[in-house]
Amino acid sequence: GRFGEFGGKYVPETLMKPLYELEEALKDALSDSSFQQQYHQMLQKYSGRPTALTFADQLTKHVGGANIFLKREDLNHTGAHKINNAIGQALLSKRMGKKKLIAETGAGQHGVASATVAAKFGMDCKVFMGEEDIDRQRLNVFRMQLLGAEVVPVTSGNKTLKDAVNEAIRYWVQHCEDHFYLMGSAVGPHPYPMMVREFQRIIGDEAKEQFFNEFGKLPDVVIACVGGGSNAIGMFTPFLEEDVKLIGVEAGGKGVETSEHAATITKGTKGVIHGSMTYLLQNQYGEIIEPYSISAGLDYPGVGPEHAYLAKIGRVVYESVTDEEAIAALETLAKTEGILAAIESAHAVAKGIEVAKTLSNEQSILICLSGRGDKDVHTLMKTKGGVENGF
Amino acid sequence: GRFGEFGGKYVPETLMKPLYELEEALKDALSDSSFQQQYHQMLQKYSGRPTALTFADQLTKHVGGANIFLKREDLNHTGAHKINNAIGQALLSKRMGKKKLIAETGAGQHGVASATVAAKFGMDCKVFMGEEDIDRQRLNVFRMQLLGAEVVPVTSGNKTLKDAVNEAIRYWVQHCEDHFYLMGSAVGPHPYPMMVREFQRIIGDEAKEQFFNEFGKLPDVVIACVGGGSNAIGMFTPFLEEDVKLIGVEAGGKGVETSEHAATITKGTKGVIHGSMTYLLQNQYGEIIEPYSISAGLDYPGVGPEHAYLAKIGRVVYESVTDEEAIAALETLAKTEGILAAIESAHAVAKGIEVAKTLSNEQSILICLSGRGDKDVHTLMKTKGGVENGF
Amino acid sequence: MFQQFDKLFIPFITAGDPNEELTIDLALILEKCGASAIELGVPYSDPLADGPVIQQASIRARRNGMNIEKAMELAYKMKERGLKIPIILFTYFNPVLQLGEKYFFTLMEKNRLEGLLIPDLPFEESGWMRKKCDEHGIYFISMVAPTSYNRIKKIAENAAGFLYCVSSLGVTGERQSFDERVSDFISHVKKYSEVPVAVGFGISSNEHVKKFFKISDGVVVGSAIVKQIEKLIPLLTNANTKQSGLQEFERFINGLLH
Amino acid sequence: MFQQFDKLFIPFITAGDPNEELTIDLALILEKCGASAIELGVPYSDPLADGPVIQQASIRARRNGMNIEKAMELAYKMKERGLKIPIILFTYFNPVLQLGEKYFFTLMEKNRLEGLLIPDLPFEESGWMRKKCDEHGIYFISMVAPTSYNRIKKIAENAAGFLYCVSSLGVTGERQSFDERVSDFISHVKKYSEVPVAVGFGISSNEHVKKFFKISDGVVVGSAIVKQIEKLIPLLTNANTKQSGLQEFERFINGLLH
Repeated sequence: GRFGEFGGKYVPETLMKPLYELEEALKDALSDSSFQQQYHQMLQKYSGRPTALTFADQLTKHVGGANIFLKREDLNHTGAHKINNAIGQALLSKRMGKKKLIAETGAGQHGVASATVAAKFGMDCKVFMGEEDIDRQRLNVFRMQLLGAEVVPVTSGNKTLKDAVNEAIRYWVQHCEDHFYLMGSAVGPHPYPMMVREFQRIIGDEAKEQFFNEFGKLPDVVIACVGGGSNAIGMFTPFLEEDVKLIGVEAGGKGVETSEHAATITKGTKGVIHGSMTYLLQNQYGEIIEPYSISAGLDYPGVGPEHAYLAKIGRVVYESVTDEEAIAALETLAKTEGILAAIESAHAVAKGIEVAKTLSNEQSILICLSGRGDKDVHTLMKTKGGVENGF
Repeated sequence: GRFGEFGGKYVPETLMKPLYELEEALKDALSDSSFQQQYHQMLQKYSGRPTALTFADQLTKHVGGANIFLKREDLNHTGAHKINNAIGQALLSKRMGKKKLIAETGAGQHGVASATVAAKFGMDCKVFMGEEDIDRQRLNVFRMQLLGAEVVPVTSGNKTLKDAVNEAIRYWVQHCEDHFYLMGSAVGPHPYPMMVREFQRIIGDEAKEQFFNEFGKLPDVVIACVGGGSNAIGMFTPFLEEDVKLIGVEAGGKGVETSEHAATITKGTKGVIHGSMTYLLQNQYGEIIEPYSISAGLDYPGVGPEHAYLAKIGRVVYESVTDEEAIAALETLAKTEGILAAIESAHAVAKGIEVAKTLSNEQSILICLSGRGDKDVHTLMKTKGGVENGF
Repeated sequence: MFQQFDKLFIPFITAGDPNEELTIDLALILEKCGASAIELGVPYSDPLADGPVIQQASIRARRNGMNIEKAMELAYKMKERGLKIPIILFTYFNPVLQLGEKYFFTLMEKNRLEGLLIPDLPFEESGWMRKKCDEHGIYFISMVAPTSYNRIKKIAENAAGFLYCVSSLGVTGERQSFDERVSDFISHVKKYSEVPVAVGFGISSNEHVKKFFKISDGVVVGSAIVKQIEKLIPLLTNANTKQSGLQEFERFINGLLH
Repeated sequence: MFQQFDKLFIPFITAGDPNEELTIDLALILEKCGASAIELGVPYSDPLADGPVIQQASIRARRNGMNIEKAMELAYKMKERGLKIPIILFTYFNPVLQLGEKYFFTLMEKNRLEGLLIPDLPFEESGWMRKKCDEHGIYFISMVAPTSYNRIKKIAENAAGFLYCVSSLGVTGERQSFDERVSDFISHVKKYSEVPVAVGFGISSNEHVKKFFKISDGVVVGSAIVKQIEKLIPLLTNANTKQSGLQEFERFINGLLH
């Protein structure tokens, strides 16, 4: 349950058993071809995988430099990579005989994905969500309710994602015998980070194969955004052993030199959050600092422990992109490619544009477009001043 | 340019030449394998086709009766079948050397699809949209602007879709030499209804093949919603010659016995609208009556002329579903399948549920899920009283 | 019917704008000023060949309850009030269709209408209608546009009454100037036409009229006249000022022509 | 340290709730009432093993500027004020980690803390910490839960001070009643434990205390006491009523125990 010095199971004693059970069940499932088949069939026939690998020809032309390719996780059912993991975990939960799901959500994306699979598998679903986030994301709350999930308002702490996770864990401690905690990112105690990686590596597996089949080689650089880091770990995993440069992009918010960012690896220190040893944003007493990013999906004070490890050993380079740079990249991508990316994914695009300029047109960059930006149009409108301002 | 007594080119003399040119170019393109390859490659690598064929097992169980299958056009880039046609027409426009697109839009879906392909192909795009609709659909207006399109407010008539089409045609009449009119549905003068059918039949072609490959037979019933009717004609076309019952579902609004509906075939009479002979909602003097549906995409006073023909010869049965029935079906689908359908598509689902009950579990119904419902969440919230009402 | 004039002046007015009575008054003034025929527009819900000026007139007229049937009756009333020149009914196709062939031609004849112009019924779609018009002795006015090219011959050869030559791309409405190619286009059309060729769309000044009187057999003036009517509505619809409004209109038309 | 008592009563209070001074006053009363040790809680930003009552106390204490370092100094002040019973620092793992091993144990020793309880450091993660505690003569308190099953033996055999037996699933906080299986669970735990077994989580009434005094070696009472403190804040924080507040607290504790 460790990635070097990172990872582990820093949880109340009560949760040790469900975590061991989960580990066991996961191991068993992953090596069972009928489970694998079920999982892949759901991905294909329900979520629409494989997702496309799009050559961003217009963006490439606009930027000048390396050829830019996009792995189109935005084309998944519910609009992001989150569903890959939700399907995997829900299938596992069913296999373990647990018909009640618990999930946390920040902006609501993972909540919607969880509510979605709960509906499809005929399961109950409780989604813990900070009251602040409920206020900011009423549409997603309504979507979850429409899908039959119960959205539980979290009033503890800052009433945001971090507290929703705390509260979900608290609920799980009490109900671990018949509930399955469907965690949304590659964070939390072992085996969650590993499990989420295994259910997200389909992104990288597909992209690698698609790219190789078309060009007979691998891309030179692979880029993904990192909040908790599930899309990134899914994308990077199949490339770890290859001679490919990997870049994780954190949310630089208003700048990593300010106090308003979510650049956990870049600026954080080692510690324990949500049951896992990793990098996090904290003060000298180990109290967690609320992060900031315009992107709700990157706005997490910790990061998946495997990323902490990959950063430490230098296999993946983690850099940051500010709100402003991400929005500019989102606009460029929209105008050149007709693709409205999630603000999360736009962080990866921004870095991709930056890197492409430094490379030749014989080289290629693969960017994980983790989700679509429909959910962000409100935020963008506010940022840009809306229709009236002739935007 | 005729489907029996329907169709034709009822347009100002000025447009005859661009229509002939278009007809010519279309014929040429459709028989050119390099064009076909370009079109199919874009669908696959950009829009994510083939879209999934999902067995709605939970819905089937819930309803009892025939097996229900969903053709998942909601998984397309931009969230609906509209993009199939937009890609096709934009490629044709490029082939004709016209780098400026004109489009009309009601709720904004076709506008977004048009703006999207314009961005991807590096073309200019003007989207005509009624002022009323602009007010109701600010998010989509913003999306189009984000994609680089110009949204032209239409102040004539009732300031809705019908008037946007009028205004787009007026603009086209003046600029037909270097502009391409990218029509969003299987309506308008010849060759538009035929062209849109050819660019949408991918839906039916894929679904037919997917179903046959899996089950070695064809579905018993195929159902699609009908506004202008582009997703329906695309779905039906490959099944026309087969022994399959085809049902088109019109928007019954508050009931076809009231004056507030958009059930053009069910309640309309023969006449000319937007350059085509078809059924439409009109008064005794041939003045067009503004239709009503909760679904912005079905809220059109006419219908594609081929549907009028298929209704007349009895090959397709056209029925209607009310707002209330559609919303109920949307909720049922969300709760059983984890799929949030567009309200348009929910009309087809409602009819599918009704029909499934009358069939045995050896029979199958294929429903075209033309688009996703994210765009409708605001409308649903209003209808259901929102989060607060404990919905 | 039109060959007897030197140059044709065919004004367009919308039936019922600003009201029935005034439409007749205005038609009589147009005749007095030398109009060769009146193009009487049926207001429609979706006038997609028209620019904003005639769209607005349509809205005003429909608010007054005007429709195709009343518009046709209005032609009869004009004749009753003494109008001598031919009246051409200008209407979109759908209203005609809804009246039905038989009733429509009954109304045409009963109301003494001499011509019919349907802007959204191009040559290819109008075979049947041209034949019916022939049978009923009604001129079916055909249009040719700058984009008509190789269809010009066919259209021109089948023209009745006069051939309506669309000056330029676009919908009805005023234009500042015309493409230089318009002369070539008109002379090309005249080659094939056995009936007079009148130019319309955008003709809005004395200068325009003179230009087209030189190179064609006449002009159709729509939006410029309708816009003038719109401007005069306050005067025209007040009993005390109506006469001066009509005089003003007459001055405007004379200014346009001479 | 704990074997000398008949039955253990280990109360939990949050450092700095309602303020430092009162935390000491309350600790002294708890000792007077017969507490075997004080569990001194370090308020934390993310107390994920705690229910709402202790979460709220954490928030109050953090608002007063309390942190792990100050909490440890508070233990020293308690001893200075005459507290004799052992003090067990209750803290989440991350604050300990941030102080660093060396500095943390320096503070433990300097501030005369006898025990350490880290609710999110289960057996498998605590080897190193248990060893260090041993070296520094500090009792590392281990917990077992109803879900510990086959891990009970290992945990119990390695326990120091006392073994904290979690009464039931869930976070800290009062419970109305306990699952009947709790007795079996406790006797199972006692089989392996060489140190006293105290039961915690949800013990909130005299009835509960009596029940667990019968079947175990003692009780840990947290939320019930913290809730009482919360209730008494208005009295306690007013100089005029502070004494009656403390008396009220004493009555409450006595009522709980006898």
